[in-house]
Amino acid sequence: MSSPAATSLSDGRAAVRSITMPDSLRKLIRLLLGLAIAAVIWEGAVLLFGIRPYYLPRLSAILMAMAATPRAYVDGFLRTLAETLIGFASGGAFGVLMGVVFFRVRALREMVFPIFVVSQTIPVIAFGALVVLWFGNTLLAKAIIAFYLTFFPVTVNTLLGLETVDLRQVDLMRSFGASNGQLLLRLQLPTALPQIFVALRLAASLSLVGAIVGEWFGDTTGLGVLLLQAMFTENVVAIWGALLASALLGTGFYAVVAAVERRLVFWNAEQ
Amino acid sequence: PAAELQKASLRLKWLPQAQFAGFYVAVAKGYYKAEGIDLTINPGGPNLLTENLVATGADMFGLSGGTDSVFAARDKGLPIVCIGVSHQITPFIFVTRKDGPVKTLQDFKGKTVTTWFTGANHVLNGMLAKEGIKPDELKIQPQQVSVTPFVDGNVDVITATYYNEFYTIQSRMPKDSLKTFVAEDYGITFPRDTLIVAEATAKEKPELVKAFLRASLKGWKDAFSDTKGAVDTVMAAAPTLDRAQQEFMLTEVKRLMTAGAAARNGIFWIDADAVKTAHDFFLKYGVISKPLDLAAAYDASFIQSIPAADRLP
Amino acid sequence: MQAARLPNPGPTIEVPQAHPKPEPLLELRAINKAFGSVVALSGLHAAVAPGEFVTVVGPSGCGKSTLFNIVAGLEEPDAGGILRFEGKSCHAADLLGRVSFMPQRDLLFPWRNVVDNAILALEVEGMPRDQARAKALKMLPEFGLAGFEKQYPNQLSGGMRQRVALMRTFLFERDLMLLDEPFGALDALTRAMMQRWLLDVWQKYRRTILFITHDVDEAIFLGDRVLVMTARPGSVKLEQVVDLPRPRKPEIVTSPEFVRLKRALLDAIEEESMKSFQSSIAQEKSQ
Amino acid sequence: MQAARLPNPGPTIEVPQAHPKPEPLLELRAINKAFGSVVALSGLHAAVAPGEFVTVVGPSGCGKSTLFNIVAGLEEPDAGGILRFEGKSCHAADLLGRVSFMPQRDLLFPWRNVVDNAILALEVEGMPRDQARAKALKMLPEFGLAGFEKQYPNQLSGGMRQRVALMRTFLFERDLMLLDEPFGALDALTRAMMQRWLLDVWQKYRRTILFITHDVDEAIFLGDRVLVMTARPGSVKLEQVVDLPRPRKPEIVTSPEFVRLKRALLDAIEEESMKSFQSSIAQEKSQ
Amino acid sequence: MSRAIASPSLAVQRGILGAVLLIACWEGTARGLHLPAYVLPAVSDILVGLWSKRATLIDAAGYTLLEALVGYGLGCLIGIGLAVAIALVPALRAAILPLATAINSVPVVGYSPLILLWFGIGVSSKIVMVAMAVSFTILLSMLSGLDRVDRRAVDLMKSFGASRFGVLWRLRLPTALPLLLAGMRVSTVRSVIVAIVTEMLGAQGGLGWVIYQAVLQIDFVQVWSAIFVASAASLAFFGLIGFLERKILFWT
Ligand SMILES: Nc1ncnc2c1ncn2[C@@H]1O[C@H](COP(=O)(O)OP(=O)(O)OP(=O)(O)O)[C@@H](O)[C@H]1O
Ligand SMILES: Nc1ncnc2c1ncn2[C@@H]1O[C@H](COP(=O)(O)OP(=O)(O)OP(=O)(O)O)[C@@H](O)[C@H]1O
Ligand SMILES: [Mg+2]
Ligand SMILES: [Mg+2]
Repeated sequence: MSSPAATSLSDGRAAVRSITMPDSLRKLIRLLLGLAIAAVIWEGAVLLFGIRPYYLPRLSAILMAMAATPRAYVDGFLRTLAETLIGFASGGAFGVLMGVVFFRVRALREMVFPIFVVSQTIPVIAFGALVVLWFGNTLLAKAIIAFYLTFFPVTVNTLLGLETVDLRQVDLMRSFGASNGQLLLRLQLPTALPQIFVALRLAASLSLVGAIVGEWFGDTTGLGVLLLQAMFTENVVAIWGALLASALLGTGFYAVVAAVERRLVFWNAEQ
Repeated sequence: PAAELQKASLRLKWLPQAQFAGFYVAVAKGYYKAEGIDLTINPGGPNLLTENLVATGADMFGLSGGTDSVFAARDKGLPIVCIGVSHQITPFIFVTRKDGPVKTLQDFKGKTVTTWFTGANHVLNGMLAKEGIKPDELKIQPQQVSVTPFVDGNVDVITATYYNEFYTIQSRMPKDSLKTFVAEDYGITFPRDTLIVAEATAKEKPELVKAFLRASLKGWKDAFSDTKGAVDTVMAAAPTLDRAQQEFMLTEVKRLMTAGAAARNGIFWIDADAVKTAHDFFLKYGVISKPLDLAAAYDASFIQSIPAADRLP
Repeated sequence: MQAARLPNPGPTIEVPQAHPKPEPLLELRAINKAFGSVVALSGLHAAVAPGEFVTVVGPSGCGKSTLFNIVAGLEEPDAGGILRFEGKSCHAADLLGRVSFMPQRDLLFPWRNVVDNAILALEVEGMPRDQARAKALKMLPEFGLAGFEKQYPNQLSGGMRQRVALMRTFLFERDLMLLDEPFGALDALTRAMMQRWLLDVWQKYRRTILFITHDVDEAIFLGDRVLVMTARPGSVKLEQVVDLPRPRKPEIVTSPEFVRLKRALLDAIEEESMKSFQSSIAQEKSQ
Repeated sequence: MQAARLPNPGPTIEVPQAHPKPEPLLELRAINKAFGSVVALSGLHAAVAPGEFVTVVGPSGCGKSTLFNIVAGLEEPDAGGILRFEGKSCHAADLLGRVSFMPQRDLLFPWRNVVDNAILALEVEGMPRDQARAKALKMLPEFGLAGFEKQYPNQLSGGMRQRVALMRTFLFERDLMLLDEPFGALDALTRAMMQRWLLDVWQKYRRTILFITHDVDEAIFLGDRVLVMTARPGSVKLEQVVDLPRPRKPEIVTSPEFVRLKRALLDAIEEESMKSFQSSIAQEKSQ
Repeated sequence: MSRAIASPSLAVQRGILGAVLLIACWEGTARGLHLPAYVLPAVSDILVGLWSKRATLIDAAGYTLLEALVGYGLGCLIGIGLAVAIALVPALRAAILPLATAINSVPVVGYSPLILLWFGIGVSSKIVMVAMAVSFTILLSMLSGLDRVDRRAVDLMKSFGASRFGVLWRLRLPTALPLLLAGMRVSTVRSVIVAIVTEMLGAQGGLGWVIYQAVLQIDFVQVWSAIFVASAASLAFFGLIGFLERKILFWT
């Protein structure tokens, strides 16, 4: 984008920020406060009701265990993050692409779309071993599972979004002599963007599921590995540690996608 | 020189833990490199089958389930060969409460017994068969990850490995309150944790296989002599593990790996008699559909080619 | 100004010689258009002279938008009709990109600000953005949009949105402009403002305009000539020349001359609208 | 019919004694309403006699809907104003369920067929469905909906949907009916049909009606009295009694008397609309 | 949408063509390259295997479907209940929604160890997992459905004297139905998958258990047979809800 639009965007942003900053600060404080209260309730309930640690350990015990081996959690977090991101990005891109292709080529859509639906009824975990067989013990293998879970909702929503394009707007563009490419870039994709982002938010969670499940097939690092290890050594504290770490990753990633959505789909936000 | 290193991977049967300490030590100390192998250790896990990954060439070496799974794989036509056996005696035991209703194997009748269907079930069936008990006379249930149902008294008999669940149970209830049933007491042995390679590897790269065994043996011997250091090495790969449990595990694993024929012939020894007994048992109970060529399935030539001194613990 | 042509009984009218100007910009002869079993247009004749402001009224569903779609090149008429543009016979599709078309509703893109919406057609033509923007910025004050260039459509009032849409149409500089009920969604008061403003702009740029409306007052107030269409299948029922002087003041709507024209048009419309109302009820009932 | 009350300069008008009827059904005095910093209504006075048909016009955003929301009980006016209904002073909330309110747009529920949409208010009142349906079925022919009772809204034309919404309002039998631009979404021709039909129905049932519109012709054609509102903050600028005889024919819109009334109203509106047009631009600009 | 309905037969023909082509490709690859079953079994082998093990597979599918259906029903109830509670008591929104989002952003599989620990390896743990996965989707779609209501329609109802509950029952619930049902349709497939995945982590029966066992026995034909059955079951479930959706939402 050239400068005028850029300035206009940043202007708008600055204005928005100056208005919402105290608001977002208040939100942050409320969030932290909420977390603190939840932590106190957790700690208190375990102590008060004498819940046995292998059912529910104390929060402080979990945090201490995490602090004891920080590298494991940091490495796991980063590794899982990488897999999630690759799967998410490729799944998102492929999903949008297939959405556009299906939108354009009706015959292909009718032939392939049902197969896409069926593919989504296959439990990943059942053919995870096949992924290892085909793609080895690599980061790629995990990313592919994340990809597999991600692309479908994006395809569906892209298609849905493209189909909500106002035919009168299409006619308007055509009356200007617009080509198919111009139609797609200037009208159809922007129109579909809000719908696409709804799917991307969902995909953010799903790609993390894919990465974690993917790590259950013989990987050495990752939050999924930590989770599995904790599960099979019956180390409940470590289970919760891995769970908290993936909650952090999941919520964070979701928040980032939602923030990007607010930035890009600014025209939809105000309703 | 690094350029001449042969890349290879070892697929474990389970997640990283002291059960596999020797391999990790050998990697850490460069024993594989010294033999010209650049070895990667790939963990296993639920829903992963070492036999399958080795047969398809995804991994060159594998530490597979046990004699039972080697038989099953051969029976299904998977081209794998066993080149060594880790646990010379059955690693599973059946645990009950001393003050509970189960005093003898006969008391299993009508009781709730949980076990894994990954091989331990065969051990249970074998023991029951020796006592003339039919499996449908008791309630056999799949065993979940946790020992909590047993500790809470919801289950009468639970399956445990010496090195893992037995430890967890003991951490929850005193050892002297437990009673165990051991397969060997009933005259059966199921050697487990077998090292396998694809048939093609065995045929085309016998030197590589031997080199792998030599390096692994060195690693294990080091692990046995310095258990603390070995556990350090394992925990570098899986830092969230519980150190006390891992040390216990390594001690137990050492016992299993150096028991029976291994005491005389060294680690990874293939005890042809034990294999044959197991084979006949599985054939009798329909676990495998037809008799197998045991010489083809268990190739002891590799381990035998290594000088006895290097093998003995 | 041309002489008033009074109600013509038949649906088909011979037009050419009535126009003193030698060459109509647009000429339609015996245009038919059917959608499956629905015949939208049947035997439609019309001609528009360069620089003329022609308004079109007619009952809902009579085919006004269909007519526009044909002239904009979006829809081909059925075989047999003749379509002439700038003196040359052509297919509808040849007109794509050659007339500037403003459909019913403003149809602004919510993700583009005022300037970027206005330059949409220029961008499609391939003009570099900066150049197009500079051009649009110069035009803003005339459209009452000065200072609003960075606003997004959701920050504009209905009247301003319409002006942005009109500006987009104006920036797409073609000899013929088609405006399909551009003020349909506005309230009567804003609408009156917009009408006066449109006349100002038109008088300045003198483009040829074809303008659909449902509002008879609007049709008379704006047009050099009003075309009244028949109920479906649509054709031209009446061509009414509006011989009111320009510039026209708002007060004109209560002048006797205006009221007389309105009476004549309302009678014609009333007749057609009764037809279409009845047939639409009959049709709905049969579904 | 009351005597014509001509333009009154101030925004606040003393109303009571002007009405010959002893007791207005609805009376508003010095009503103010602010939304944060936006003052929608300020010092509004108005009174409606039983059985009267009062139409309300005014520039967009002047507070007409706000006024209706207050009378419908949906919004409380700011402290200080007086609201009297059936002779008794009351809070706005007391009016919930006591006037029948038809908002802008038809707002039919798509999952209910014609009859079930019509009886919505009766159901809320607690009337058994069968009884309510029977009542509605009897009324259908009068609303031009005979035979359509089982249709769903998406199977109806715009005009029919409006009639269903009106029927829903009529079935909720309250002395005062509030109609907020009920014909706003219709095209001019269907709209003319609906106006005539509404007058027929009103003459039969003689409910008191308060009717918002943007269309001056409509306001005069329908009303006993037209209230012109000022630009925001809204108050009553002018009360124009319409002394045209009833029943009124469509031709009346071109009668000199009608044109005279229209002129007077348009002048008043013009003034206000200029104000609101300018202030809306200023306001938008300042955001 | 309307275009799709316009030529259903052609669409169906193309769909079938697509399926046939895929199966032909699969069969061709498996047979042509002589792939062993543990890499990719041929479709024909899978179908034969499926037929020969039909009794076991049907039992297992019944077991899994039971878990999926009960969990699905429970999840729907919880999701709808929470959404309705939020609609009736707006103050609850600030309490429930952030918590729900946080819990939902951890993959369901992440909870499986704890759920297995708390509820055992029987049917109940599967039901809880399915209910968890389903209830969030339903809560979110139901809530956005309830929020989508036209304010002017609410005002209309209020002007008739309707109570908060009256508005909810007569207006907001019907308004929310389309989004709710869309959420329910998407959840069908997830419910079956979650049941299967949880079964694979420890169970006493079901398709997931069959798959797990078959993997251990290196019986990949059976793995794929079970997957086929699972797909068919999810598709049927999906189709059923889709059918109900079209029946219920006659007005869209
Ligand atoms: N693409 C189409 N397919 C089928 N029928 C169509 C199509 N476009 C228009 N029609 C039909 O042709 C007739 C004329 O439609 P058109 O939109 O031209 O009417 P109009 O005069 O513009 O009406 P309005 O005043 O309501 O805008 C209508 O009956 C309409 O239903
Ligand atoms: N709930 C609200 N909160 C804030 N401002 C409001 C609210 N309701 C109305 N307003 C403001 O009050 C003013 C009057 O609005 P109202 O809807 O009554 O106008 P109106 O006369 O009905 O306009 P129109 O003719 O466009 O329907 C407007 O400026 C509007 O923005
Ligand atoms: Mg039209
Ligand atoms: Mg209003």
